[in-house]
Amino acid sequence: MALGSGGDFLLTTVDSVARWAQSSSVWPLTMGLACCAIEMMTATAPEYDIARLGSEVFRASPRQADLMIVSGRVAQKMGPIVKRLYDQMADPKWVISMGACASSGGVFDNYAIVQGVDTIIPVDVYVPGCPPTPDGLLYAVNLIQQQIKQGGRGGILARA
Amino acid sequence: MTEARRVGVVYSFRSMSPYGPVAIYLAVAFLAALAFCLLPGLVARKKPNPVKSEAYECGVEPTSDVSGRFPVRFYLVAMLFVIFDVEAASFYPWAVQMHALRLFGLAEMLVFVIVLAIGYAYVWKRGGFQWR
Amino acid sequence: MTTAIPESSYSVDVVERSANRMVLSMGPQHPSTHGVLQIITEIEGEIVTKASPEIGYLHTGIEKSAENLFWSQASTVIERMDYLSPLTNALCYYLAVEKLLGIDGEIPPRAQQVRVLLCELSRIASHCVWLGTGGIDLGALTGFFYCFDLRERILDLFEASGGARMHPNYIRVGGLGRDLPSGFLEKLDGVIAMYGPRMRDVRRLLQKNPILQDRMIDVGIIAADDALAWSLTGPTLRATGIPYDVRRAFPYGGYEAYDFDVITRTEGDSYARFLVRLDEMEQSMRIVRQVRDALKPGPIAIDDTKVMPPPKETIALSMEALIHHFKIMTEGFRVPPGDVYQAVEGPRGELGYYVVSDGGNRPYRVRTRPPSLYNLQALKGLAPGNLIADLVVIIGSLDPVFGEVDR
Amino acid sequence: MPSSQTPPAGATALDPTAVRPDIADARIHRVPAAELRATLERLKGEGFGMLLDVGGADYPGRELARFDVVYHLLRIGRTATTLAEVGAPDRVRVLCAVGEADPVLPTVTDLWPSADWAEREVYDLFGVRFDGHPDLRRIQMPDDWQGYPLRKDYPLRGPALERTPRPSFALKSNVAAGTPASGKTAAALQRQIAQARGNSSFAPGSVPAAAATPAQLAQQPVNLKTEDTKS
Repeated sequence: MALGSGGDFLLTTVDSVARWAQSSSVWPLTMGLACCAIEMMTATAPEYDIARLGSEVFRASPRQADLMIVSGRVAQKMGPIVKRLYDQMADPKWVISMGACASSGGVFDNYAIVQGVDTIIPVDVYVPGCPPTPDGLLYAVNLIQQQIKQGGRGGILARA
Repeated sequence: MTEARRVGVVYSFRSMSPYGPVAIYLAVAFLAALAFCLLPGLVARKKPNPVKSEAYECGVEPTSDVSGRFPVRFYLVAMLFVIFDVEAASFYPWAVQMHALRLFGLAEMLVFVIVLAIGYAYVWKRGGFQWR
Repeated sequence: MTTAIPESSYSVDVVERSANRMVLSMGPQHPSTHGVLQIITEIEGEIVTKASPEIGYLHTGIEKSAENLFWSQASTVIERMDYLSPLTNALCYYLAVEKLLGIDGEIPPRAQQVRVLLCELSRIASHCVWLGTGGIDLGALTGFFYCFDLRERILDLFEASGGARMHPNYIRVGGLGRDLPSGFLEKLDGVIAMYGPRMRDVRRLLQKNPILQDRMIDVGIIAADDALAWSLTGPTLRATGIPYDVRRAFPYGGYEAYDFDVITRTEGDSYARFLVRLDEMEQSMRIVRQVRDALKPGPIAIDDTKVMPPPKETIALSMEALIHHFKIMTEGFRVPPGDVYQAVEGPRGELGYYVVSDGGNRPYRVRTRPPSLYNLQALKGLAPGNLIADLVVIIGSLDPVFGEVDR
Repeated sequence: MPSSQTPPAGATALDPTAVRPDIADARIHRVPAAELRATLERLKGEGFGMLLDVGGADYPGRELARFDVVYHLLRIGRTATTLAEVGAPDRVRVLCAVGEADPVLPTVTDLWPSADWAEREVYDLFGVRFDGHPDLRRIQMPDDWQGYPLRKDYPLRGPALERTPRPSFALKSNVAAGTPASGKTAAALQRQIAQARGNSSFAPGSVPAAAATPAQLAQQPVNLKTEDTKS
């Protein structure tokens, strides 16, 4: 859509509105794997309350989720399934690799664990910890929101 | 003079046909629905990939073709829902004008509810609500 | 309508595609399977005609990793098996190792009391997660918030004592890593005081809730002999009327000093399991109160420096302490050869460790008897004949933890 | 964790089950493979209503057959409805050695249905087959997995990863090794401490006022967390 300068102004404001809307309601996918999933549930509990960030709606289907939180160790049998879920998520989508096991295999440097989920899907934010405290997860969702607002994927202009 | 005065007449809804607002309401609803359907198609980014177009079944390849026939129970549940949902929806116009309609409206609504209650009791006794 | 457990329903063989039968994968990523469980269900409309649970989606090779770590380091991976009550895993593993070392009689009383205290608290915390997520499966979201808030207070205790919320690595061979911090007992009194009113609210909210009763009563009935045949233990077995509790049958770690009741019911359905777990939390808090009164200052670890590294401050002062510390930290201690089976009453049932040592500084083999694996296996016989909605309730009532099922 | 390359120290016993100290955890029966089925049926007849667990172990070095399949049984009956009747049920451990050439044992799923998954797991992780098992296939590993992971000759990190070196974290981190810690944070921390101690005029780098000697500064405990929220 070739637009004059006026059009650009129009689109950039629409784009920034779209980015504001996307960043203030990043819906995660319900995919709890191991101990980090319990801390992810605790992040939705009253003490930490991920609802303040607009992410308390955990969508069961990848079609309606923007954010995949890989919360726990990814077994070899689960690897292709995580890849398939990521592919079936609608664009734009983001990935938080929660915990040491998801980020690098963690304490399980053995045959059964995928040594870092970034070997199968692109990851946006890594959360250290085993398991990370729910604060760590909230901070990670914050970073995702900043990523959306400051550019990169998201909005309507970016074709990435 | 009269020309000007007629031009200056304010176009008030009272002088419209009673169904004017309804028409406007339907038009706006239709346009909004149309916009919500078409806009994402135009503006949103499309990054198709073969896996994304496949059916989603909890993360695994779909095990069976969905073309199998659905048991009739599902249609029964759908029909019952539609009936009683429309019944609930038809309370609204009466509820808005409840005071204006006074006793006549109340009696009318009670008849309406009783008729449907008979149907409800019949379905309940025949076991329409049990899945077995 | 409940069917007896048909012997032939072990797994889904490819059935002829009758008109309205459909094979559906209630797959690894599903909101109500409490983890990565896949159930290949063959359904006719809403009724499940055959179900074959598939596990292994969280297989972490923990037993293989444990064979390549020192004796004291292996508890790091072992604690991550049952991540709802990690301390119970560590306690069971270390009791087994202490039996092999022959020092299970010399653990100081204060260490045993704190171990019992933390294990009972982790049982309550684990039941809180079960109650919260089980409530969500049936639409009771408020229960989730109440229970997880109580669990937060308990995790504060773990963090205060062990240093981490979930995997504190606080229990060591021969006792505890450190003594309890100074403000711990006041915090513990706070939790004990908060527990009563909080659980009264949760009970008022959920116990006589007509929706929950409708969904749970007469759903997933297990008869006593089926429970024994399927090797179910814990609340699942006690709900069928058999009062087998490892804390009573094979007292370990000082449990014989506390009195508590073994809760049983006879119906064996999901609601019976629900009530058994609820009342069990009361008994656990009763034990916590008794430990709280019995706690006396004293040594928290065995003073055999071959096994337990000496306290940090003594390292700079005495040569032997430095040598012992260095030896344990670089090479670990050795355990005499032999094998032992040690069982513990975990929140889900009898958690057993069959630990084999070949005399080296690493466990030769650590075989876990995971209660969740056997409790979950009952699903094969329970599922046929129920609605899919009932399947969700049955999975919730069996309370599986997949770190333990898949190891 | 010690790298899996450091050899285990002090491994003396090739068959630990033979030289075990007498720990009273279970009655132990060592049974040859031929009599396994008969022994388990006899034990079931004696009232061992629950098969607690079926586990595997691999002793490559011992002269007896290589794999050990361990059955734990509990004598508890259906009629045990009170604590007294349950009492302290006795526990039996049946050890059965089976060779590497033809690791096959009879199944017990018809005696205790709970053995179904346990036997599948022993097959999946050790390669011991159970004939008569209704559905013997892998349970933990993916169906197309090669090899039996819990065998002692199976590498810890799996055949694929074994050759790749363990990731040294210097490679993965994006900070070049040797970069000095950035000075900014240290100065900010000093300013915070000074602010917390009330002489907010303290400019970084300038000499602190004589009154607050370093010794006094050290005594005053500063909890940056609470100070932070207060100011």
